[in-house]
Amino acid sequence: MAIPDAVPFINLPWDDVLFIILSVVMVGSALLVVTLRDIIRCGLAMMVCFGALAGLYVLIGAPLVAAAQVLVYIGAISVLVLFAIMLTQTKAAPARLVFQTQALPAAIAAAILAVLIALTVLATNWNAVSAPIRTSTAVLASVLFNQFVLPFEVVSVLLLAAVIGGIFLAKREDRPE
Amino acid sequence: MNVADIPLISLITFVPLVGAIVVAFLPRERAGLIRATALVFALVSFGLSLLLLIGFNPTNPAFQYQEVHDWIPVFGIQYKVGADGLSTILVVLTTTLSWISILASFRPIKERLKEYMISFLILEVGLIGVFVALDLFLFYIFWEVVLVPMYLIIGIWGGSNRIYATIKFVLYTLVGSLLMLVAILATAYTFEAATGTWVGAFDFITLRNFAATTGFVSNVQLFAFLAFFLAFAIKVPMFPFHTWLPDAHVEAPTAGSVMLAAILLKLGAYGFIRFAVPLFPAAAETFAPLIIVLSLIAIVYGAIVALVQPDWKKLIAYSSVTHMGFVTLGIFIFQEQGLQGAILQMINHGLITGGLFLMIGVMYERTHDRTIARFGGLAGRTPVYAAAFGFFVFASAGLPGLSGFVGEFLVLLGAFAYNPWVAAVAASCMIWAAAYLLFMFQRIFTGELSDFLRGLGNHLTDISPIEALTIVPLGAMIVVFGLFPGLILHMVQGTVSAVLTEVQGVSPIHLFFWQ
Amino acid sequence: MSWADLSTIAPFAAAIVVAGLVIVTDIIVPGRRAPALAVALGGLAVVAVLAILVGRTPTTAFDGAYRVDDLTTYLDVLFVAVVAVTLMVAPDYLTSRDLPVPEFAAVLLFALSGVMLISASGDLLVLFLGLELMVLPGYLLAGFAKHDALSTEGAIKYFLLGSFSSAIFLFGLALIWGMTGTTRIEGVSTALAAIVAGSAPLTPGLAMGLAFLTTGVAFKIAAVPFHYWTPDAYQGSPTPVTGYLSIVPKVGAFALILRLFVEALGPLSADWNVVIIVLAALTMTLGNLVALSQDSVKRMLAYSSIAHTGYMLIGLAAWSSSKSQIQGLEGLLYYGAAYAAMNLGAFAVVAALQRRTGISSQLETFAGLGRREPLLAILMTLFLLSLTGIPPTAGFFAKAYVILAAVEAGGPAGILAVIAVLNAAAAAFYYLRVVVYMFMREPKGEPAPVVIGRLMRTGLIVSAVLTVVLGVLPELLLPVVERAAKAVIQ
Amino acid sequence: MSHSLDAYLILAGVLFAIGTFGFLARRNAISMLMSIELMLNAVNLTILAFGAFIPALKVQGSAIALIVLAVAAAEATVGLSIVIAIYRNKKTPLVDEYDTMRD
Amino acid sequence: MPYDTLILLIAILPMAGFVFSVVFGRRLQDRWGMAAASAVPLAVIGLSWLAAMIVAAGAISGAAPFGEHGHGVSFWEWIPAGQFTVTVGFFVDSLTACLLIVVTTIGLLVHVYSVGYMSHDRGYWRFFAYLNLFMFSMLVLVLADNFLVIFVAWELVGLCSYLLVGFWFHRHSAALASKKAFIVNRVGDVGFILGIALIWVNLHTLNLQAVLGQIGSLDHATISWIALLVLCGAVGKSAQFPLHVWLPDAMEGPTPVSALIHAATMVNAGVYLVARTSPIFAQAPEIMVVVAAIGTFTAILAASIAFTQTDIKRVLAYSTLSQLGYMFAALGVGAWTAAIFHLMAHGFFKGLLFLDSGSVIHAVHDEQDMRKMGGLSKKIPITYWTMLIGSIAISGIPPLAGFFSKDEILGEAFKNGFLWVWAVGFLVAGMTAFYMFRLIGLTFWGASRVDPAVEPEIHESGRAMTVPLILLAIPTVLVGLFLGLPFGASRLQSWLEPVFAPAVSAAGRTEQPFALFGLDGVLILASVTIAAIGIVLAWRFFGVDLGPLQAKARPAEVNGLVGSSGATRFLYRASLNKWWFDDLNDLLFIRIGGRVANGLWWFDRNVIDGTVNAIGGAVISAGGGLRRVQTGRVQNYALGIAVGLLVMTVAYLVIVAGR
Repeated sequence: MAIPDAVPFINLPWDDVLFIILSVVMVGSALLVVTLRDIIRCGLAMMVCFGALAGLYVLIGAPLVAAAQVLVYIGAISVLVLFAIMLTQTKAAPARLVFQTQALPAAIAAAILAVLIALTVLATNWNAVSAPIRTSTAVLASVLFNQFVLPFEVVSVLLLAAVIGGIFLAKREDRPE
Repeated sequence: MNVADIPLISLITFVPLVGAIVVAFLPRERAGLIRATALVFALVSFGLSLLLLIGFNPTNPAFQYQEVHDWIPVFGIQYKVGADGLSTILVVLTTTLSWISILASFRPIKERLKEYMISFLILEVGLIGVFVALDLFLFYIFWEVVLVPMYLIIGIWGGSNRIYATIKFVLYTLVGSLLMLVAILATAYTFEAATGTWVGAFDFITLRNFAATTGFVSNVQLFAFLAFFLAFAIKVPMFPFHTWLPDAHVEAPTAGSVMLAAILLKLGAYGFIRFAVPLFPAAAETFAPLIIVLSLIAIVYGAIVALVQPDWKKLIAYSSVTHMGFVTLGIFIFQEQGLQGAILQMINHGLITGGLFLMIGVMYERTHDRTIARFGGLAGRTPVYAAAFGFFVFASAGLPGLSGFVGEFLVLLGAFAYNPWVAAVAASCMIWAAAYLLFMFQRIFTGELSDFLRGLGNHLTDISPIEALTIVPLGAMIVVFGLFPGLILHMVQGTVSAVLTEVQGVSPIHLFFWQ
Repeated sequence: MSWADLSTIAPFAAAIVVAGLVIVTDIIVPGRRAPALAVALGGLAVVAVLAILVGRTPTTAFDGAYRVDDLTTYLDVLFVAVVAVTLMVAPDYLTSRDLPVPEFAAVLLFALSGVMLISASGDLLVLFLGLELMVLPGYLLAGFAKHDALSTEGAIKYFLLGSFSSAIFLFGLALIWGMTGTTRIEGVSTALAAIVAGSAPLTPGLAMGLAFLTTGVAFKIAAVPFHYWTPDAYQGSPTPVTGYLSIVPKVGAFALILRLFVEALGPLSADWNVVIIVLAALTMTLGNLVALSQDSVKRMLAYSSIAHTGYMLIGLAAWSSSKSQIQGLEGLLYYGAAYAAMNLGAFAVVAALQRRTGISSQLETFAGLGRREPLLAILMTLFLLSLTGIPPTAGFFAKAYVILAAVEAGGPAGILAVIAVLNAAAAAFYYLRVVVYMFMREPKGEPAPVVIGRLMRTGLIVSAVLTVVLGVLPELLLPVVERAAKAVIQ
Repeated sequence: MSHSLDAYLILAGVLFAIGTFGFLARRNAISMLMSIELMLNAVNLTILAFGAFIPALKVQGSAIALIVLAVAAAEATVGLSIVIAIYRNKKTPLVDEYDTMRD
Repeated sequence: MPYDTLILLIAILPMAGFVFSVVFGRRLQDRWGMAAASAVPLAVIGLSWLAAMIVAAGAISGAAPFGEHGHGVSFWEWIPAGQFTVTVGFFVDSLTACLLIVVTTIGLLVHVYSVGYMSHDRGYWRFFAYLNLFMFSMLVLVLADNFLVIFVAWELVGLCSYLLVGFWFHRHSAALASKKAFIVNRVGDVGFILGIALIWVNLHTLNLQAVLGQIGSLDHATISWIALLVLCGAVGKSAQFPLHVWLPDAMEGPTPVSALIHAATMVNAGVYLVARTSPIFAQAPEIMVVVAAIGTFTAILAASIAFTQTDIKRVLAYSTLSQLGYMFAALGVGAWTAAIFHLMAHGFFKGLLFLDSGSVIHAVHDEQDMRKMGGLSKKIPITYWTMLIGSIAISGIPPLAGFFSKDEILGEAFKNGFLWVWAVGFLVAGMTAFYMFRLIGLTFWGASRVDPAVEPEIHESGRAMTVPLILLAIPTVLVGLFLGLPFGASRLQSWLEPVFAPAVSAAGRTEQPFALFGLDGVLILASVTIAAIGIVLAWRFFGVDLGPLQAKARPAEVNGLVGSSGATRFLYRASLNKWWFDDLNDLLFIRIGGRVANGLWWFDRNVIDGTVNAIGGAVISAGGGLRRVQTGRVQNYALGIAVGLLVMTVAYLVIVAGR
């Protein structure tokens, strides 16, 4: 059967609804990330947040990036983070204060920042088109390997360096403390 | 090879540097060798400077023995040195006092002799360089080079409170000189902007001609002059900027004080005559009244404060303020006799105050104390020393027949032509000088021998031959220049008229808050 | 990707290869530092040669993403030199704290490749990557003494704040892309030129982009008020690393500024110039003031490096006329070299003193050095005088150069010049304080004797010679600097 | 709404702000790290939004986003290794207790 | 030998002696004894005296090359400062000649006298060296033909005075006195030097003759200023009120010094200067009045103090002041010749008196208090008789020197209409006679009050000392008759006429003929009478023992007179305390001056230097404050950065909006 091109009752186009849902989820989970007491929950919330973000990417017409997002973040980084959490877990940690003493000023600053950004965005004419342009994977690939080949290579170097250094720092060689 | 081709001035300037390097490679424990080497190089430089003096042609007002080498062509910065009468005289003064000071350091300096001699020789390089540099950039470099060795000399071999004194000295001088650097650059740039070329932008002679013909725009003049003024006024030191001097003098080792009083203070006056006035005549005219007032204050104020100094060296330090007040006064009345008097006064103050500090050092060697109150009746115990000291005291008090008088009188004469009341105030220093100097002499030398001195017993010996050797040349020069000031006046005639032609008849810049 | 491209990026590639080789040598002959060092230093020589060869003719590769011009060459050679000296100074220090030299060298080389990328990038994304490639190893180096609490503390502070600023910077980049619709530097500048030329007012988005970018770079060059990380990171890091950190990432960030602000955002210079002037004034003043009251020489030098950032910024502040612009950039670049020589030297001396573990960098450590180690003391004095700006040293001429530019620019920049010299005078106090300790104070107790290895000695001598030569014969460097500056401003 | 760039940009802005807040407010090193990830993702969203709505940028957006993704990964690696290293020394993940060096 | 050489020799010889003594004196004295040390100094003074006499004779007789208006020799260009040049040169005319006679003669005699007087002092050689130096300076002063050279000598004699007064430097009082003398002189010199400057600025020359020749070309105000300023110098050197305070203290020096410098020669320099520049003063009548006023006031002031002093040398010192006052009065009323006449006469008899006092002091073993003397006339006859002659001379009893010179001054004053000058001078004449005979009485007559321990050892001084006394007594008696016999133009007048002609004509004076049986006679009678009264009063109070004349001292009457009324008591105290001038100076310059100086020093340390240090301190403490921003907490840093970011954004928004 044919899906109506607008959601019944509220009469909004589907992707708008999706957008709303996804953004609400994202923002919500993001807020959880920065507020939850138990840091493990924070990690999980972050996964949710990134998931929603991936959804938005799809919505915006960048499925490949969305896929990468899921792989890299939800797959790699979050797991990494969770491991780190395990490694650095102190018994007392959750009991301790979540927030810095300067939480309030921080909040104010963040709020002002958000408002500033919002206002500028609205005040600026980005001469944008009205509909998102879909990028086909093939085109992206060609761009990536022609116009962006150098960055692409460099990133690999970057990762290499990060890994080498990371290993050196993280590896525990038993020396008399 | 032709005599004229010998880079005489460079030799004079850098022979001490060679000496410093040589000394640096001498074994630390061979003290005698180190002393001898340092002295020899100082003497060589001295001898060369005498050649300069002989070879100098007073009738030719231009800079002689010029040497020019491109250094930083991009900005037209050159290694350019040369000497006119003023430079020559001051160079000779420097070389003379350098070897005298080194000789005078033989006995007092036992600690870190090597570093001491190195610093001293480098100091000499800087001082000579300042007097012969004809490129503003080069001038500035030598100017700053002077700072470091002096900093070390006071800071390492100085008295109990030496670190405070030396840091004060350096910071104070730096504030002025760095602003001067900005001024120098601004001047050069203004020239470049006007002529469209960097060539000669730092060359003093070119700039002077530029100033004489086109002239710098007034606000550049005002800024640059003020910056130069601050730098030089601190060095001289003029009235409100003088407080570093007593500290530095009191803490410095004898030879340090000698160089400080005899040469370093002259850098400021030299700067005024050579650079500040000719380059920015209008600004100079503008601020002349202010500077004259400051000089007068310095003359009277310094003398009065000197009256009540409890410390031997401090007293002489304040007397320097007075005497240098005469110099600045003589310069800024822009009048022939005044300027000649100022220059003469520079030389004389160098010889006389240098001598006084040497003498004080001689006694300090024996007593290790400079508190006037603890002295008394010295004349009975060390008659020769007393006589010699008295000689310098009266020279300093401007006794006619000795060199001090002519300079002061010429300045007075110029001042009188400028404004009788100025002269009157300045002349009052004849009384002041007599007062504080004789008061000091009376407290230290007359009366019964003080208990403190009696306590020293046989340590309190009269002046020794080697010490006398350091004093006699100065005394001789004081007498000679007193009877034949023409020796100097003829030398500097060219400089004087050159400077005055720059500045006379220039109308001051009109400031809304001034005049 | 063509062979031409490859030959163009040869120096950059070489740096990475050398890094790899170092690791390989370490795997082949484990636990010995000499081979790895030999490879590293030799490799650096190769890199330098390549850089010079490639740099003879300005070329671009990867259709403009990578661009080699005189600026690139100048900076590359400078960076290679600094890294080389660091490699000479570090080993004694590291081995005495049994930290592995090969890893150190490798990470350092990666960082080098990053900064080389910055100096050669013609594309904003490459620029960003170069930045990251420069700083990430930096974080690692800061925490290289991983068993030392201070080192790791400095590292994490550096890292957290660093990535925070990177995020900000990236956001700024994004906004600029949004505005101009391209990542290529020329593209950006032409687009902006069009916008500026157009009657329409600049959009707020652009302003915000500028703000974020400025904040980002201000952080990287440690300009006040974004400098907080500097003292802690510098103090915590192993001393040789501090020497490196105080120079390469800073000068690298300045290279970034040249590429990004001067080239890409050139059309907006009128806007960012004002901010730069304010930053410069704040930076040098605060840096000097706080340095006055430091007792740890390392930390003091950290603050002094902040102050020097301020002096270098003067070069960018002198923007009123095209002539003063060139002058300013030349000054900035010259300052970079001079600063590298003298600062590296100063830290090298500290490192030499701290060769044995457990020796603090407190002033007390320097007491009586003049007697114990005349050579070290004299060298230190030389470096400190140069940092103060006393002629005839590199520091003096560099300062004079930027001040000249400021004077030429006149106006607020002129005032900046005066502020600068007053600062310099104040700075003399804390630099000379060290001299006071070295020559005019006697040590408490019996200080440990100092041993200087051959490499270390070479490093010291090299920086000393450079410090003097750059002061006495600036003519050697001036043409190079001029060409480099001209490369940025046509 | 989903067809307007502004919406996405504002969303990104909000996310960025949240990240900032987390960075400023949290004490735990790892939470701060996560906050930074949030900020980076906000930037990514911005980039993609531009890519989607500004023709000139069209494909570039995705490409850049991918690369930024990788960079973020690298940063995370380094960050976590440093965190672990300092945890060994200080035995606490709370950053505000790393204040040995001050003034 | 040509005159030029002689003129040069007059001054150079003493200098040579000085240099010689400085170099060899000490060794000679240690090796060969006193005589050897003094031989050369004496010889050179003798020669220079000879030369001086020849030159003076030539100059007075107007022989070539001197002629009427004198002859100048110039040596070398001292200061060549552009337009300003000073050539050192000498100039000799009859005025110079007169001074030469006085200076060299008395100088020579004092030298001889010193051989005896100083024979027990270790500083013997030093003393002669100083004396030679003084002779040189003094001779240059009178010979110089250029104001600046005069000033040089002016200062040099000041130096010598300093050295000689402070000769016994281990005495605190001597050191203070010498310092005081020099500084007070400097006060006058400041005026002098400014005067010189003023002269040059207007005339562009400092040559004496040239200046005196061109002075008329200046406007009246300038001339007056010049005169006034030159007068300052004169007042300082000649110890006139208000700068008279140094002279009495200067008596701390050895007595020959007091005789030579502080009676016969140096203190006359002021008189000489004013006389020398008479053309200037002649054209500034107001200043002339000032001169006269200063002179008269000093004369009576000093005389009044001399009444009660008990130190024999101080009495003489104050009488010197008062006699110098006479001379200034003479200069003031335009009686220049008279001034010089009195200068010469006074030079001789005051020199004599001082040397006598020295002899007395020697006799009673360095006791200077007259209350511890008395009845010495028999024990030291030569001293006694010569001193008596001196006293008669100074009291103005005919026919001795003082009579003629003083009367000429008074007469001129009267005739030139300065009645007040005459009146005071007249009074002072009486006072002089009184205190001089008080001195004689206390010292030589009556019962001996000498310390019994010393009593038996009192004996006449050696020949070295007595011969000069006798030699000085002769001119004291004759010089008046020889020079000043008033019938017709006196000899001195004829000598000095050409010198003072310009001044006389400028002042518009006409010489009235001398009328013995007219005004002059009356005046002479009057002054002789008052002198006689003074002497008689002195006899009444302090006794007399002069052949037939005999009387006892009556101390009771003295006390009675003093105590008779409040006025007299006040006057007595005032005289005793020298009218409190020293106390006033002490208050002004030592107490208040010291306060001011210390205050300024405090200002220097705490305000000026305080500011400097305060700036430094402020900078450093600012750094100390700012470093607290560095809390060590990442989040604080981050917040700082965030805020910075916000500010930056707003700033950019503003900037961009501004475009």
